[in-house]
Amino acid sequence: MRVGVYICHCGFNIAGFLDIDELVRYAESLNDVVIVRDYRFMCSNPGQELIRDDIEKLNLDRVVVAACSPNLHEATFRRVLSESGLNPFFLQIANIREQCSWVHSDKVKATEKAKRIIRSAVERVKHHTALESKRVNVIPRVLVIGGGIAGISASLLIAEAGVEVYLVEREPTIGGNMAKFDKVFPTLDCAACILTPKMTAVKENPNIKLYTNSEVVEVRGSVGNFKVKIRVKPRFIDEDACTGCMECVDSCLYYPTIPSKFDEKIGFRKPIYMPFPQAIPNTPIINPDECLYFITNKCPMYCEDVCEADAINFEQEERIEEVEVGAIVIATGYKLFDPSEISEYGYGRYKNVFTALQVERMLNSTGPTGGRIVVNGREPERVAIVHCVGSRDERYRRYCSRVCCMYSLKLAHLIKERTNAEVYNFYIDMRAFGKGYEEFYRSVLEEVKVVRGKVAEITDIPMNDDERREVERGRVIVVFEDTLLGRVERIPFDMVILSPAIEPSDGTKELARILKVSLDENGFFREIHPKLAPTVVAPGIFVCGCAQGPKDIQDSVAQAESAAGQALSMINRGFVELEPTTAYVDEEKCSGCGMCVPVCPFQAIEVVSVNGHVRARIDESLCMGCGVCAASCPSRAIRHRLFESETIRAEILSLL
Amino acid sequence: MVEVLSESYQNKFGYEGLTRCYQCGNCTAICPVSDGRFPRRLIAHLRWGRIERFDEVWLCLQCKLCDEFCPRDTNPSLAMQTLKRISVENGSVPPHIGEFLMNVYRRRNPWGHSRMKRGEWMKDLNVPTVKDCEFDWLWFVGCANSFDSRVLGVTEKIARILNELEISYAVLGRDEGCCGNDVKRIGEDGLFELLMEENFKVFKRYGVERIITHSPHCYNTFKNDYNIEVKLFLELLHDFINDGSVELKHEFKKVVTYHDSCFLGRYNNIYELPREILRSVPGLKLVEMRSNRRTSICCGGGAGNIAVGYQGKVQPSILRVKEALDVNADVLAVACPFCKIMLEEASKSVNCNLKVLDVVDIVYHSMYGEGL
Amino acid sequence: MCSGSCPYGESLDFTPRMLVLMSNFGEVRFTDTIWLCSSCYLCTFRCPSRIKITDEVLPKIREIALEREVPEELSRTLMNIMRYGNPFGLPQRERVGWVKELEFEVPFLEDVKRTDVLFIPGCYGSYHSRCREVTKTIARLFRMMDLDFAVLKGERCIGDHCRLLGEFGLFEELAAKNVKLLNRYEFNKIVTPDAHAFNSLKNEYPKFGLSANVLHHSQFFAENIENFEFDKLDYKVTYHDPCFIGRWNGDFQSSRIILERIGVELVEMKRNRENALCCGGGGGGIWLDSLVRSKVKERLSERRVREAYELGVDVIVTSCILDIPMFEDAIKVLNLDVRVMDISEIMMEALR
Amino acid sequence: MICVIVRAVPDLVEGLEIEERDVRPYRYIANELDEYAVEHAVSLKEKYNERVEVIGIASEDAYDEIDESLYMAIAKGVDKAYKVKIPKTTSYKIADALSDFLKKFDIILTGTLAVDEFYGVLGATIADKLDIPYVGGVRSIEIEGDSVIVKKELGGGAYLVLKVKKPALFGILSLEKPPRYVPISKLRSVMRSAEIEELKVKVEEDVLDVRFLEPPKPEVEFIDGDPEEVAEKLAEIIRGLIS
Repeated sequence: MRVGVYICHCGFNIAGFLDIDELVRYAESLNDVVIVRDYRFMCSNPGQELIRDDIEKLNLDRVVVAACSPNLHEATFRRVLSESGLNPFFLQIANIREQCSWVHSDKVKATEKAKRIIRSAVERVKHHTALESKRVNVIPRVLVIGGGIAGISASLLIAEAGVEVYLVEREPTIGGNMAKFDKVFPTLDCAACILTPKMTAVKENPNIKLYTNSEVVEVRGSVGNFKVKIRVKPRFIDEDACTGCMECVDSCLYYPTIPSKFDEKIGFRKPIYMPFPQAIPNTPIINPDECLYFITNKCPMYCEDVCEADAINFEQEERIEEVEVGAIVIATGYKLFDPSEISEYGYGRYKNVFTALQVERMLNSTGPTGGRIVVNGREPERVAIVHCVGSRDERYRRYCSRVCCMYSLKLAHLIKERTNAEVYNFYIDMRAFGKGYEEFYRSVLEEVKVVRGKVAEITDIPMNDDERREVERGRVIVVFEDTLLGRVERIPFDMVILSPAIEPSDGTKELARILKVSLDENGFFREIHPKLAPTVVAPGIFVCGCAQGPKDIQDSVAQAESAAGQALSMINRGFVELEPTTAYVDEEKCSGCGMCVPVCPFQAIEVVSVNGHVRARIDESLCMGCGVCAASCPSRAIRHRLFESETIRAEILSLL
Repeated sequence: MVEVLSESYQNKFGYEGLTRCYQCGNCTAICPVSDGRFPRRLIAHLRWGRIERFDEVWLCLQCKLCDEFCPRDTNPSLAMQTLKRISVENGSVPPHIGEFLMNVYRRRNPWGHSRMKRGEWMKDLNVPTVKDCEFDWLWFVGCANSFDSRVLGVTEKIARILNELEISYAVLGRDEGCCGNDVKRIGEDGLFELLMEENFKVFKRYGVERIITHSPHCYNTFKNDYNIEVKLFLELLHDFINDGSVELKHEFKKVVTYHDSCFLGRYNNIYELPREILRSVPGLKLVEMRSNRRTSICCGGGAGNIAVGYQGKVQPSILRVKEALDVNADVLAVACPFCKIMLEEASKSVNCNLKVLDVVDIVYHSMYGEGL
Repeated sequence: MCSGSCPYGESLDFTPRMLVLMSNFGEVRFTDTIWLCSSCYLCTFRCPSRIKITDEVLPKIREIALEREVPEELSRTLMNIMRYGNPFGLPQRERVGWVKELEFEVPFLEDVKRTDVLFIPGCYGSYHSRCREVTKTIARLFRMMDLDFAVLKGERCIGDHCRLLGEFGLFEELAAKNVKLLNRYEFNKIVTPDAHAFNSLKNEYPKFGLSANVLHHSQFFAENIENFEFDKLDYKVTYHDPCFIGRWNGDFQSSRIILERIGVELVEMKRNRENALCCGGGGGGIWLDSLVRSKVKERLSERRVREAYELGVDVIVTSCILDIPMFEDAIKVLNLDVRVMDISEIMMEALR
Repeated sequence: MICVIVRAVPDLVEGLEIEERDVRPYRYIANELDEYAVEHAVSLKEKYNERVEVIGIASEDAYDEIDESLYMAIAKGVDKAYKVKIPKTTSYKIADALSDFLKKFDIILTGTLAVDEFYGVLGATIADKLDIPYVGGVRSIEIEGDSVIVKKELGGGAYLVLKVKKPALFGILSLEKPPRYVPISKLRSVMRSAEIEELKVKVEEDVLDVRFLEPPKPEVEFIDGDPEEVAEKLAEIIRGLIS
């Protein structure tokens, strides 16, 4: 065998720490190694050229690249091999950056470790066999999960390219959280003016099949070929027949006493309701857990009487629809952290304390107060907005929720505009990072007071008579330290708005399980690489919007369209290449015990009868090469391409 | 006293830079006399609309150095002036500033000298007064140049130069008041207006249209607050040197460094004029100190501190003298009587051989070969 | 966050935040408001960055302060602890003086060598006349349970206050002595009514080689509540969460279980559980009364008693022995009509 | 009620013009110690909410110039200002003339002495006429019921603390903190709005002649020369003095 070893300096990342000359000398001494080269950036064009030349001139048949993680450039170097006429799988990457130069402090020992890593790669690569990539056709349809602004944007872009989209939304209407807003920063555009045309476009686009009040319950298959089950919950009103006249809602004899989820529980609705007037589909919904017909069966059913379109159908039942798609876009968005967990802020205990979304609903002209800010029945005179509630907090959510600074400033501006109240913003760091944000911040600074300091406590326990009077007026006292002045202050407020952290929507974990993708430490979908593939979660599964991490509308839309582009690019190509590093069954050894079937996370294995013998069979288009089956097989009948026992043994032995 | 203002607090203070401040602390770090409590922290107080008694505000010399370093054009010095104004309005003024203001109010000069004696310096000189001649220019002598023995020599030299150049000028003599520049910087706007009205009345009585002055303090306020035509004596000198009317014959073989007066430099952007004059003196070697031009530090005489001396722990004048010594200068040239007074004292107190001379002194020496 | 949370925040010259900054920069400045901290742990508990302000930052600065300027009352008390092993300056043999006041005999561990429950009343429980009543009540309850328990003659001050005051040397000395003594004998668990002693024994003494099951008496009684038959008491009570039991050791329930079992009407103060207000006695606060009085408008104990009184309760129940003198003093100062009882005392009352 | 007596005195900074039978100041100002008395009265007003009135006494020449000081007193917080024109006269006559007006006050303050009255008897004389106690050299005043507690300076840092029953008259010598500053804008607005009531009192003129007795000039001799010479001469002079 003729092995070439290529050691990358990676600028100073590797060469600044490891003794490259020593590594070169060592690699040259290894068996079968015919050439060792080092270069500043092996992944660059001249670096690749080195390998190409050597393969041609020195007739190499195996290549080891000692560089960064294979996640980054394995594909690059495989391409180099195949362009030079070598099977791309005759490559092994020795990771001497992430596993060596970056993580150690002793240069000599680290160099020693790098030597071992290179040696093991050389030994391993000799066992590599030639593999062929397989092509799988891509079904030219896309599933979009979540109908917020990200999901809508992605769906529209894909549909406009002529590709069919299934848009699945859990709520009775699309629009997501953005539909709750009144205005958006930094331009102070009306949110509805931006969103509702897009929602209508979704409804009207023939390429989009909209499933509201629905959930994805099962996903099988793999990239290019997913089989998806969607549970469509009954709405009890026929969407096609309904004209959206709202007569049924008006006629319902139930008083509007149920806290509306859409109105963040500050508004009330009936059991039959439309979340908001511009909802898409423009059809009310009946909640069977609240409707008298379902609970008592003793309802005069005025709604049915008044409906001239005969759209009301109490007999509707839940149904499961199955669709087949080539790609999936996750756009499940976010929910707010529940600030009642922070007991010192008294959310839920004091009538004066609201979340930012509640105030968004108050400010919205279609909201429960018709756009008026009301606390205890009157307009507030002094309002506090508390940033970072639960965000950047080791006790609750450690990450920065990114949008709170800006939306808090926006709320401050809107409240100032509507009520002329005195507004205080309490921040820890003001993060105005986007285009036009700093300018917005500056303009808001002219009208509100910003205080640097995290609010410690919101209380109604007065310290003196002045405070007692304020508390009796229905105010609460906010205690904080102005850290710029180094002084602890207590100020009474009529209204306190908490800007809670953004966290993944309910059901994110469940969806991750269904899609077999991983979540990051904060519960958001984990992208493959933050820079190289920020929208890709797994082959054929893309993520956008707040499902991937907190972000504002601009970024959500941009990412949604990027995810849509990824999906379209795949569909346009028509096929995907599958990694050939799959498992296969040695039918001689297989006893057909079926141990492997339940452990496969991709449902790729079934037990079939072959020539009268029961044998396991692996559908290699579904296999993702995780190796669980190979490990579980008691008779070692399942083997794994590129991870044969001999290969791994050679790798391990040479490490020792 | 604490005042919480709910509405339009910025208008009330008449200081618009307020909301622009993002509390970076550049101003505090750069301020040579700050003890860390101002200006940043006081701007935060202003932002809050909470005004209390801040004694540290009187440490501020209104030298405007912080303004040069402010990334947001907040003009911290203006904030300090605003706070001083509020303090003055509330009557909370430290004794030394109160004395300064009372002296200016009662006697029209910071030292409390008799007004009768304002013209005494010209007893033996042939200086025309407005009462007895026609004139083009009014020479506004200024308080320091009229009273303080440390700079009277400069006044006499200016008089001789003006006379010899046959410039049509006159002085007000006993009728001259105080220009009020530092009164304004202290924030005593009432007194400033009083002085301004009075000065205008006097100018009108004698038909004054144009003013020459040597003091940058007078120059600044006449130019920016009175809006009257005013020329710096050094400008005049510069013109005459350039057109050859003034001949610099005698060599001045010294290493000279020039200290920028705040009111010439940062307030009025005059950095090069005195330097050009100095360069035209034969034999003179001009060197620059570590902080010069925009970043020059104050002498410590501004904002009412000239009469009793700067009260802070850090004496900027001493810092300045040390800087001059660092560049091995023989002479520290100044263009402001206040700077001369402060720096001369500092130079004596650090006990060094550094001579503090006005630019006029040097030019005079070069013209006549005497007077040092 | 920390500074705003601090119940004495407004009276501090240097707020907790500034102390953290100082210890980061390594430049320490302080005034005598440094002694105001009563180690209620609110700042530490709420810290979004989980900085151990009460346990680490503050004591380290206090350690420096101890070398420079110590309030007179504090130096006297620390001297007493050093010389006599208790803050009162009373003789060591008096520590078990309360045993003689009982109508039955309590064995000494020094004599019996082994026991089931080792009862450590702590300095206040041993010397302070009002707290001694609690100690005796607990001993009687143990007796009713037919418990095999014993007390120590030779124990020294547990020293949690010394640690929080930055007197690390003294704390280490006390801890070493106590651990040495404890390790000489056999016992299954330690029960103490002193929340501060409890905290130190549980969280700090293991560093000095103690490995014992430490229980607070409220926890012990809550576990053994089935052994008692109570008559329903017609009291309206409120429960004060001691900082060291509640916030810092996470036990909000034990005393409430007992109270529920007794059947009194329990009303909660506005600041309860993790937000409870400190009695002001911790971190040496109990010895610094005149300093605290000179620095703050209203002491924490007064604030707390007033808060409880406004609920219209008959009894303020607490489970930390320090709270009793603190609250009773505050009640006298404010001239209120309300009783303060330890959880064991209310148990005893319900048993009669 | 508190009354402060403020006298107009020659401004010594501006100097005097000495004539044959008169001494003419260029300018008059309020007596400094009387201004201190105003300061004390205003702090008493702030502390105990007492009404404070001020009466300015000035000669014909100073009659206009006293206004400024009275307005300044009003700007500081005095409730009412009067002024009286007096001819050249002695303190005894002034006391005679004012005693009627001053009867209604229970605390009367004035400077212990004035630059034109170093023997400091005005206060004492008035007190005598009113038959009330007088304390001079006062540094601080506090009211306690119907008594007044004053600190009297004894010199050398020593104080005497006295408790005096009201009504009483106090001669002020010093202040505990420097006098407050009055913003000129406030002063000017007071000048526009407030009025000074002119008190018509008949005062007898009994000073006819003011003469300037020039003190004999001391003989001063400057010794020039280098240190040795100077020392020599100096030694000689000292020798002469001793022998």
